[in-house]
Amino acid sequence: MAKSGAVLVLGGGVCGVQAALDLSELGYYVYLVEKKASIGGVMAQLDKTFPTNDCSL
Amino acid sequence: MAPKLVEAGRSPNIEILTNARLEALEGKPGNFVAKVYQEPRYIDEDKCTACGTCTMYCPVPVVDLYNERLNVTRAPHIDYAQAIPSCFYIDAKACLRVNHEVCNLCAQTCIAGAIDFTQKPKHLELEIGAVVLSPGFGRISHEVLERFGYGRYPDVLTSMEFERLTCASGPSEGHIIRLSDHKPPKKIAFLQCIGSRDETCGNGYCSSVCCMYAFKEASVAKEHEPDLDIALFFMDIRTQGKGFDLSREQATKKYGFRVIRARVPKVDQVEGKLLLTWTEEDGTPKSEFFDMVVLSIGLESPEDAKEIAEIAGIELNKFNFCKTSIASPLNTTRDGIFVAGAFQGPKDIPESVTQASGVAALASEVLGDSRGTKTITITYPEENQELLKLPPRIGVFVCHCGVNIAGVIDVKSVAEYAATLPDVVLSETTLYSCSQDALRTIAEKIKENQLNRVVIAACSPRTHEPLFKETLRSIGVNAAFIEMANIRDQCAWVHSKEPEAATEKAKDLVRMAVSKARLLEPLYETEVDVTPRALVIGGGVSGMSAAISIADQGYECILIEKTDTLGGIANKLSFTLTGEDPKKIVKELVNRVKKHPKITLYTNATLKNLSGYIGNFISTIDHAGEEIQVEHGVTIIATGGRPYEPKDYLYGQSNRVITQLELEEKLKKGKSSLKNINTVVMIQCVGSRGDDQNYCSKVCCMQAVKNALKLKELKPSIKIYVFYRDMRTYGFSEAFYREAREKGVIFLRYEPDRRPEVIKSGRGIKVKAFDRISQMDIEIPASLVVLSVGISPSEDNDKISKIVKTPITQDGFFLEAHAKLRPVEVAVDGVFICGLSHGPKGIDECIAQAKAAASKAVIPLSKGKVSVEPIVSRIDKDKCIGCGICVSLCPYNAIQMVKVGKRRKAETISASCKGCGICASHCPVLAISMGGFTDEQIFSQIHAFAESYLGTQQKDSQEKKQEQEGEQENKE
Amino acid sequence: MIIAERKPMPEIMEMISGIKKLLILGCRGCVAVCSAGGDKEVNIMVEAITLGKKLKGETIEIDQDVLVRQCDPEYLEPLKEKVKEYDAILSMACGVGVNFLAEQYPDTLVLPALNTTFYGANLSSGEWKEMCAGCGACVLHLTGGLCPVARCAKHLSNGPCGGSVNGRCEVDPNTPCVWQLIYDRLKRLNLSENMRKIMPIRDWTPSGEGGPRRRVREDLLP
Amino acid sequence: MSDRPGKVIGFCCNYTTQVTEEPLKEAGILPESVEFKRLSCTGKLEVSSLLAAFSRHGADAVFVAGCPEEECHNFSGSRRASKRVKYTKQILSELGIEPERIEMFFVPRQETEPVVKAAKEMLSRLEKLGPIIKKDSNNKEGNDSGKAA
Repeated sequence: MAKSGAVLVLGGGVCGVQAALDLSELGYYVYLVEKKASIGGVMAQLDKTFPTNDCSL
Repeated sequence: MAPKLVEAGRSPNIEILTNARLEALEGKPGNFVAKVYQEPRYIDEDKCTACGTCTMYCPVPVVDLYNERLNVTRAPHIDYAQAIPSCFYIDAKACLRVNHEVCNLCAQTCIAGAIDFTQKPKHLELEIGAVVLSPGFGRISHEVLERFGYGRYPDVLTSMEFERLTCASGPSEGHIIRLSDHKPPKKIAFLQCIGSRDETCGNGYCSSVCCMYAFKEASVAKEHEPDLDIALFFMDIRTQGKGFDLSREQATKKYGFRVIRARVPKVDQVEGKLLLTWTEEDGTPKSEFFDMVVLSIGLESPEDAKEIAEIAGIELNKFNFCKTSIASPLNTTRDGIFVAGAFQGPKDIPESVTQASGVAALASEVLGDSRGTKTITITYPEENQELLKLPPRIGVFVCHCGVNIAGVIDVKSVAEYAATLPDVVLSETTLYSCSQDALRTIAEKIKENQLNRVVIAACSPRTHEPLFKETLRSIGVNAAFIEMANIRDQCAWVHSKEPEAATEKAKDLVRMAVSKARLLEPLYETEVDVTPRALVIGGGVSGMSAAISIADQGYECILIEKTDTLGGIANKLSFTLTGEDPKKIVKELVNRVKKHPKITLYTNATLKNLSGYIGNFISTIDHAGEEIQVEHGVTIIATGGRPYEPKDYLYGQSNRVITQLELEEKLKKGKSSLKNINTVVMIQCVGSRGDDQNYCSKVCCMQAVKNALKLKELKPSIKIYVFYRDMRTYGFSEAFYREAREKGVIFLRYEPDRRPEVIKSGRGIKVKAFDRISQMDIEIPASLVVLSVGISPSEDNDKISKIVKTPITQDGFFLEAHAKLRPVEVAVDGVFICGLSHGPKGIDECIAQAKAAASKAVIPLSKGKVSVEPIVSRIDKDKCIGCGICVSLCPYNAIQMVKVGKRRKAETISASCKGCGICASHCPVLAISMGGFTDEQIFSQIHAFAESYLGTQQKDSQEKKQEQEGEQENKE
Repeated sequence: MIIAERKPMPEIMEMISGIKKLLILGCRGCVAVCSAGGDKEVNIMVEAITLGKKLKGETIEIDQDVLVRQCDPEYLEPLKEKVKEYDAILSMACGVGVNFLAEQYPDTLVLPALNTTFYGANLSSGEWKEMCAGCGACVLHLTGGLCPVARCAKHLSNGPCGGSVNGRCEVDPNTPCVWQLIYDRLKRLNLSENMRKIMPIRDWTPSGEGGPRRRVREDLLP
Repeated sequence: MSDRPGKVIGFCCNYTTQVTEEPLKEAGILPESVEFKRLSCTGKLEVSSLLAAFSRHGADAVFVAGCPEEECHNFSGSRRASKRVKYTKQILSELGIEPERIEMFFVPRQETEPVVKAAKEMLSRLEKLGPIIKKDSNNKEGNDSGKAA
């Protein structure tokens, strides 16, 4: 049986989004399953990031 | 992060299922079937324009969870303006229509007709080959926060609430105010380790991120209110990440933070004022009033961790995080299911991003063959040639960026002004131009108005330009027809106190952008074939892990190791904190490397030279004196590190002074090695944190705890003293630090200005130190002094940095492309870093990073082609005099000399060119121009800038004259 | 054990009015155990007197000391010279101690800080009960170990008086009638017969009615 | 002198509050005349220490703040303390001092507000009672009566 070329990523925070992007770039179809209504997770709630104080979003 | 979210939102190969949860997972690696339950949004994603009318009309207030309950929204809403999917949704729990079949107001007001109450929950069955678990982390329970007055005293906030308060688009529009009286606080205290390092709430681990974000939040607060008095209460300051210590020290100095070493047991309120009482290091009690207290809450395992574990069939560790091992940090206990991010253990953004790339490699290793079987390739429409023929028709979009820009700059007047500029046919404002709906609108306006040049007055092109280019391409407009005016970072943010002047400056910036836009020319991306082979430099744990991953993903890999043995620094380790055998980890990797048909191993081999560019590198390798040339598409640097060589503490002068690695070697022999050894003194930060090396080596605290526990195991009566600055046993290692203390290991803190001293005493040695608790000088006669030496960068880094032409930091480690979001990439495309070459870290982190590098490296290999950004230098061969200056100056080896007829001419290797423009600025005959940054474009911007001083009357004639001159020059 | 209790402060303040230099002397014997005159009570007394004097606007110099026992010459000996410096000693021992101090330090005024009450037992911390009257003619073998002399309000020798109601004493209903207790106990010990034995008329001479008592043992004398 | 309500000394158990009084005074919540003394447990309190607060340390009122009776860290410490406060009240009465000058407060653990309230309660009692040593004239009277007696 041929392996499926799709991957399920559970959780759409910065980690899940990055995994999804890399997997899609690597040639896989990704289902990004997020329990909330939008992806981005906690990082989307942050104002700035340490140590450069870059905008988090 | 917005660009990543948008990219994910736009990718045809990422299907985002929101309001969804995993219900079942059956099958085996390669062929799983996942059952996913998805609740309806009640708003059609394809129709919603994110206008917000529904929110306005809805009568049901709901707390705004995105803003940490600090304000309210309505049942239909969107979490934040840039949210992906950029579609509103209805909070089903609150909606009257959903629950009681009454109301329907929103549906009636939605012009787009997007609201659809007929939507039903979906049960999806997805056929997948692998699963990545990245559910993130949970929140510290209310009960724990209540101990610190949260919920009882309004001015006690969580760090997340504070984060929302400082955010310009947050509930207070970026004003830091007290919730009790809406007045700005004068004194703020940050309390660390809330719900972390706290056995009483079951969290006997360190959350690893709170120290950093506390400093960040404190810095942001000071930027908002320079007069704020901020005190931060720490047990240990754990800013062990790359470059973090330096940033913390600078921030502390710059903002005058008061850093207090104490754990405040609770927050108290007296007559409405928050009172903190703590015990100083010397035992004296101290009390102080604060106007606001921020609780630096830790990361807990996700609320649904147990449910996820059950469904996915994986095991959890004792803290309910995913169970993993040092050798396989990204593997769960079930094959084909991988874990990344905070669910694997508390961690910060760079490490989460690294692990994310790492799991992609692991999934790819499993699924190799089926790559590309389910993906969809985007095809762009043919470019509209008609647009090119038209004279410039410029559209200007001035972005509010919420209040980031509009809070300072009068965006409406900027847009009105832009409308008056030559060739501008459309000028508008947008709330968030980077949001998906705004991009859609912009695309429509371009079509409607036949725009062939677009100016986006918003934020930095560095982060957002690709988005807008993509939008243009998707509607058949050449991607080069965009110009951005950065009126946020370079205007609104820096001139926040002078709104009027800032508005004028924004107009200047827009005028400059418009003037350049008029001269924009189409640029075309080129594609280059990729040699499907990787070169990995360094045969330590990181290099081997990366090589194996690349090979397992189906690509050839050349691994070079400068010594005759594989394993690197890990060969020196005898134990791990968790009980795994490092020798076994190394041995397994070595076996796999040696057996793998796709890996070619060269030991005693060093990199002599590297030329070419992503997809087409040519390396010269010195293999035991013989030169070999290899072609490869990508390069991974895994040059490792080495133990710091101590210069102090009588090291080398007394055989009783050894390093932790030497102790480990000794302990291998078991109890017999401890004959006559009754007192061991360990000294931390030898050569680290500003001693000889200005960074934290990250692993030495764990190493000391590990060896102390081993000593206690072999000989329980042994006395151990550890002199430390901050015990940085982050993550789950905290539990072992606790265990060491419980077993009687004595930890004594020292400040760098009062280091312990090792002195000779008769035939023995003793350690003289100042005890901060008793405030007394103490002397400890020691049978053994063990120095926790840091990790030094490999001595090869400097050389390799020059060969590969990618920079190293002043500490001697390779500099990543972006500390947070591109942690394994470097300045040169196609080159990746991992392991100790990037910075000190533990074995598990090295392995995760190696996988990440392998993932990034395989992307171009698997695509077979790389497309090259068109912003590269172009050399006019007619003008070129073949002097070769450009070749010698190019930092990326991106220019080569070719023969054209009888003459030597310079030629750009587009794939290598980074568009820096150094060549262009040095070309004596102005033969080199930069795509998107031609001299005339830049000059036109400069002249446009000067207009505000020259007066508007003169401008047209000046400009025309200049243009003519430019043209003449070109003709010449 | 001898049980004693602190005199009310006004009485003490009255006694020491005019005293400029006072030695408060505690005893680590019985009065320490019954928390009337040990170290702790001496401390309290020092503070109470200081406060009382302060209130009156007077000053007093107070020294304090606690002896192992105030009823033994060997412990009093070392203070012999020192006590002359004081206008008075406030003894926190039982009456024996006060007497003995007075005899030992003929030139010093000795004042009692306590009222000495009875020979008793510790029922619990803070509760004492009279168990012996020191009558010098023990009949406890006949009464199951419970003393009718000390514990009967009327010192009756041959059973309860007519006022014993439901096992309670007529004089103080909170006190059990000791004769009821004796009866119950003898019955339990199968010695009820003892109740029938008529005790002879008591000779009160050994109880002190014949003047202050004194006991000498030749074999022990120096 | 006559304007000040008098000095209040508070004995607080370590578990009740570890607060130091400086910030409370700086913030104007408590006057200078309030002093806290910290104990490992109020059960450690001696009657003599309570009296000494009046006799030696110049207190015009004294309070003891201990854990709620059922929640005492040392089980019975605060209960013991309250009994000693009661005994001290008796001695004060015997000496002719208002027993309201000393009071036991059972306060929730680790909270400063109730302790501050206790201090304020004592201060307000002092408003009525005045200092423990009455004005000079009163002192003389006391002296005279002493002599007369």
